[in-house]
Amino acid sequence: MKRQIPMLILSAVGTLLVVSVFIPSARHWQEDASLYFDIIAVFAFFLGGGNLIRVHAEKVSRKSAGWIYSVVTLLGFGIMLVTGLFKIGNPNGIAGDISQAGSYFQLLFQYVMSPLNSTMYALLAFYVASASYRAFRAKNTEATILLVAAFVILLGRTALGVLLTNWIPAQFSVLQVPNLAIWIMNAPNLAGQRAIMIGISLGVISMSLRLLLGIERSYLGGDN
Amino acid sequence: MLALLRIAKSIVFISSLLFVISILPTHSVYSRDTSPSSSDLGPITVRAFDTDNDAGGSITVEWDDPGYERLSGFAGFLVWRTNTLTGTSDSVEVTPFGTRTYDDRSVSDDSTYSYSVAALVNGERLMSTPSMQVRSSKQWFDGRLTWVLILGLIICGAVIYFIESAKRGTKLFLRRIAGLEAIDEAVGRATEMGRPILFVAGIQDMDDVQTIAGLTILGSIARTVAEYDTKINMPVRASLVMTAARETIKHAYVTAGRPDAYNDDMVHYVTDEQFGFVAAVDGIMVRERPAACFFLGAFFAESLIMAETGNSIGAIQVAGTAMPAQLPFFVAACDYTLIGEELFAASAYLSGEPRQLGSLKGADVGKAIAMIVILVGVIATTIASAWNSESMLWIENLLRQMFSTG
Amino acid sequence: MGLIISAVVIGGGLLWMLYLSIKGQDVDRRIVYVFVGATVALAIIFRLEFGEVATPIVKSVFDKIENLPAGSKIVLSYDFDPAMAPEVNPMANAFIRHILEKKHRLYFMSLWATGQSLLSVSLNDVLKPEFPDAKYGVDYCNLGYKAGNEGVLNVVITNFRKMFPSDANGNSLDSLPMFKDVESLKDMDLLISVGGGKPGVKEWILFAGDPGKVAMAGGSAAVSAPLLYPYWPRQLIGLLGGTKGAAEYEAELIKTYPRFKDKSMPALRMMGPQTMAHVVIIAFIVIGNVAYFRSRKKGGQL
Amino acid sequence: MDGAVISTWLAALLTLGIMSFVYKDNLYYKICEAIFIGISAGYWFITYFWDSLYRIAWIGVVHEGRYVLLGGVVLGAMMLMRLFGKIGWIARWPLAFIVGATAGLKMMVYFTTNAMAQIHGTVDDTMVAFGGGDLYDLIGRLVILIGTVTGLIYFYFSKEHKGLFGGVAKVGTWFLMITFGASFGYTVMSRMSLLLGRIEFLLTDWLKLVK
Repeated sequence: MKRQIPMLILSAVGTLLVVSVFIPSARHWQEDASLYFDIIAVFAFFLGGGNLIRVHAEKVSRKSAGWIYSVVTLLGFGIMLVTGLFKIGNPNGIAGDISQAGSYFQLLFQYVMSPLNSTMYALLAFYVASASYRAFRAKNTEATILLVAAFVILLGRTALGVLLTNWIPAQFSVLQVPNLAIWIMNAPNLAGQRAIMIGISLGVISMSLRLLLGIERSYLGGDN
Repeated sequence: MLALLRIAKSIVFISSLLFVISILPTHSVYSRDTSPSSSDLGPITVRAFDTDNDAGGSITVEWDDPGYERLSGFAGFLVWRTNTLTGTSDSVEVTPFGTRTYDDRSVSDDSTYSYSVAALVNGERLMSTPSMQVRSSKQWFDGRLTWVLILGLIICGAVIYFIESAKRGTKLFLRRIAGLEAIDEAVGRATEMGRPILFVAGIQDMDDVQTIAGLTILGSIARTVAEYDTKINMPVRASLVMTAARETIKHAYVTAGRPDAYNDDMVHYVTDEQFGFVAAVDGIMVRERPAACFFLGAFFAESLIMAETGNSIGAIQVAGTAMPAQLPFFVAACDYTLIGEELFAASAYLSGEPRQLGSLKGADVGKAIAMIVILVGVIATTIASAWNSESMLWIENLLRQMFSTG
Repeated sequence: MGLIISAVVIGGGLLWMLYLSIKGQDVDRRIVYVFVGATVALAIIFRLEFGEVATPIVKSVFDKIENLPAGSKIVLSYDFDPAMAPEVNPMANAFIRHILEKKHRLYFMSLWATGQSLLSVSLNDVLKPEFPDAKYGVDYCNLGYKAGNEGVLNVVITNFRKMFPSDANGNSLDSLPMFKDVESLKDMDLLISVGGGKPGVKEWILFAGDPGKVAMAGGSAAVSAPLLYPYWPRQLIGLLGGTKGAAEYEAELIKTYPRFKDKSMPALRMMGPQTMAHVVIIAFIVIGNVAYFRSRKKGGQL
Repeated sequence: MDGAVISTWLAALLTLGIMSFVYKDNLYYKICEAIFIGISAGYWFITYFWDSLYRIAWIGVVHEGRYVLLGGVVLGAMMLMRLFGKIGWIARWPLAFIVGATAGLKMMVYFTTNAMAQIHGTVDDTMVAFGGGDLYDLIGRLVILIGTVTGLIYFYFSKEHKGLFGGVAKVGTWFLMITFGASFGYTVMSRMSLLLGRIEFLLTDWLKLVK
């Protein structure tokens, strides 16, 4: 019972939504399903947020290693909840938009979360550099092809590429690095992308069918 | 880019040619300079019909312009609607210049209507004769999707056929995938070293099918983990994924006969913020030093941040995603990468269950169809253009129609 | 002067790394990191700028906005977060300037919760000071953010009011003159999505541009631009890819409307340091391969 | 000190804290990480709360009478049953709903927009492969054709990659490698621009070294 009913729900919902694609008057089911998802996700957040609080509160109460950081996390979480729920400092009061300029919630977003966010993202520049240094080595045919393609594109995106190859006469302008880079993007790269995308969609179809037919159901748990 | 540009140019050229041809006669008869009076012009003919392939509540009105638009005092066409049941009439829209069609979406399926179109010239309404009575209705099937349905049924049919035949015991051959064989090795190494395993099922929620694919692979990995008694750490970005992952791991532990070893804290929610999540995962990696990292699901920019951090601590890394933009980073920084479709196939491979494997064979039929269509299409269009072959042109057009998605 | 200092520091460092590599030592990843940081910092301190010329894929977006009749309806969606902002925000600002300069009607919205905050920054820093005559509700309006990702598009492609009963400031859509003749996205003349993740340009094509048959243009982080190439030029009239695309658009804008010359054009300014960083990465790849072939010759294992 | 100065210092300190991680994990980074997790988790909860729970569910049901949304609320409430050990299994129902909806919806979207549109695109691009256009066009079209087909062969699972088939699949992997290399190279510039933004902030807004 604990597995049959969810299976039934899953198959029925999935099948109905597949069918709804073909029936004009049923298309709004898709919108409704999206809205349902949003609503369920908020409720689920009570579990996630609860988990966050519990994990960190336990660390604090046990004074386990790094408990002080857990205090910081809990404080940050609490401050956001209070300023956001009661819209503290919001010029338009409780009816105002949460991202209203000047509200504490928005200030915290702008001056604390934003810089953290951008910096974490910016670390990528370092990692791209170390990955280029370490991984792009002509070890075998595949790696060499990868390396050459990356190299041409990199050159093509800078003035260096232009400087290096603009001596090539106009009738062979295709071989100038910037043009070669564009060609790689639009011919072999496009072909590879297409193969990947077609493959993915067939993978999704067979995966979805396994789900709808109930062959694959490990994520629904067991009978206990 | 040049090739695409040329195709675009030729499309623009052909369509502008067609456009010129289509407006030629009116141009030669009525030009603005000669300014004929409205009485010289013939009547506007109006056609109204139920809008096709919709959910009802909409009627399309089309009319032709015998030349009013070229009159100097022309201000627009007025669409006039009469509800033939109640007898009430009202204007629905004044259409902008150059428009010959209007989609009236304010009708009821329970009434019948008749439409007239008036040319507004110098403040006068030059009314057409009304159209035939029409009633809007909903269609039960969107005719534009006929080919989608047929092709979909063929591919789904193939998947189901192979699932069924596998169930009956037909032996299926599947080639090996290197990344999958590495999974056991990675788990084994973590066990030997007494270090944990890190599993990240992407950063999307359960409404992404890649997340679900990641969880199905988690199911297999967790079973090995339970048997070896290795530690697993799974931070998640979305609460729903947390719930689903717990069910998955718990089920694996029960199947492995060690339900008591399971603990909810193996899966923990971090934050919904993409880079906040990454900051935490990076922290976990350098502090707990997992021996193996699995990145299986939908990834965005964080792919390389995580994979390079994992690489710096010397972990065996297996990644898999269907986000084409992130595949290069995983390929560069991880030991094994499941590319696109392989992510979805992985759980079927790992389960080894015949029915699951059958579904992969079904997807191969889809690939075969794709390849055949591409090759036939190219050959047909080439022959059609080179030798003017009617039959090849027919094939080309059929294929175009089949794969145009609206 | 700055050029010489940068050349000595960067060139010297690279030569040193090359020397280490030839001697067969592997360079620690931290040295690589310090190097990248130093290069970028030097390039910023001694500003370098390069001229940009619009490539066809960018030019077609510019021409589309340029040639639409005044008063055309254009949606500009902020589908990005602060992390992506340095790359794509310049595009959004360039679009705002161009669209309002051409007297089109501009409808702002966002599919990203974090996009709406950045949207209000744009409104306050670019739109209001530079176009004081633009009237809210007539020339532009802000619909704000709606949760639901591409589901939002699924709805507004048939009906705006169902998803957005009011704009971001709580005005009902019917009270805004520019919504008088707008029922859904299909009534728009051009849709522009600026973003780099999901939902982004791709979702706009699949759920709005294609089904609604509305012209669609995009601005995207460079990382996702190649994925969008297959949609050009059929499903996408043009695309700004990364800072380079943004810089090309800014250059085109300044060329056509010199009055923007003194405005901040961050993408153009950013291209110099980027080019430097690029060259350094290229050098890393070369050095890495030298190290690899050296070690192989010695019969070493990798 | 006014607000602008405080906020700039705050942002600069947080920026440096995160950057310190590339050197090694340290106390400063750990503090920034803890702040980041707490603040951002709160941020998203509040955003979901107002945008989904309040604006969609509450306004939708109570003020607009869209009772169909009650279904979502009921499913959401079932999710919370997880908190009560005994009837926790009810939480599988909303989970099943979501997985079913995802499978159904995504299957069709991927089928029409990825598979069908890409096949259509390939046929379109390679159309008249042997006629019209110059050599450059011809080569481009042929490469797209060969690359797409051999790439698909690589993904073909039910045949061993041996002999001629293996050779063709090998060509397919080469195309995939070009794709990966090209995407990687193409991306480098945008990654750099992100770092640029942060360093510029530090040098200009904070240290005021550059105008």
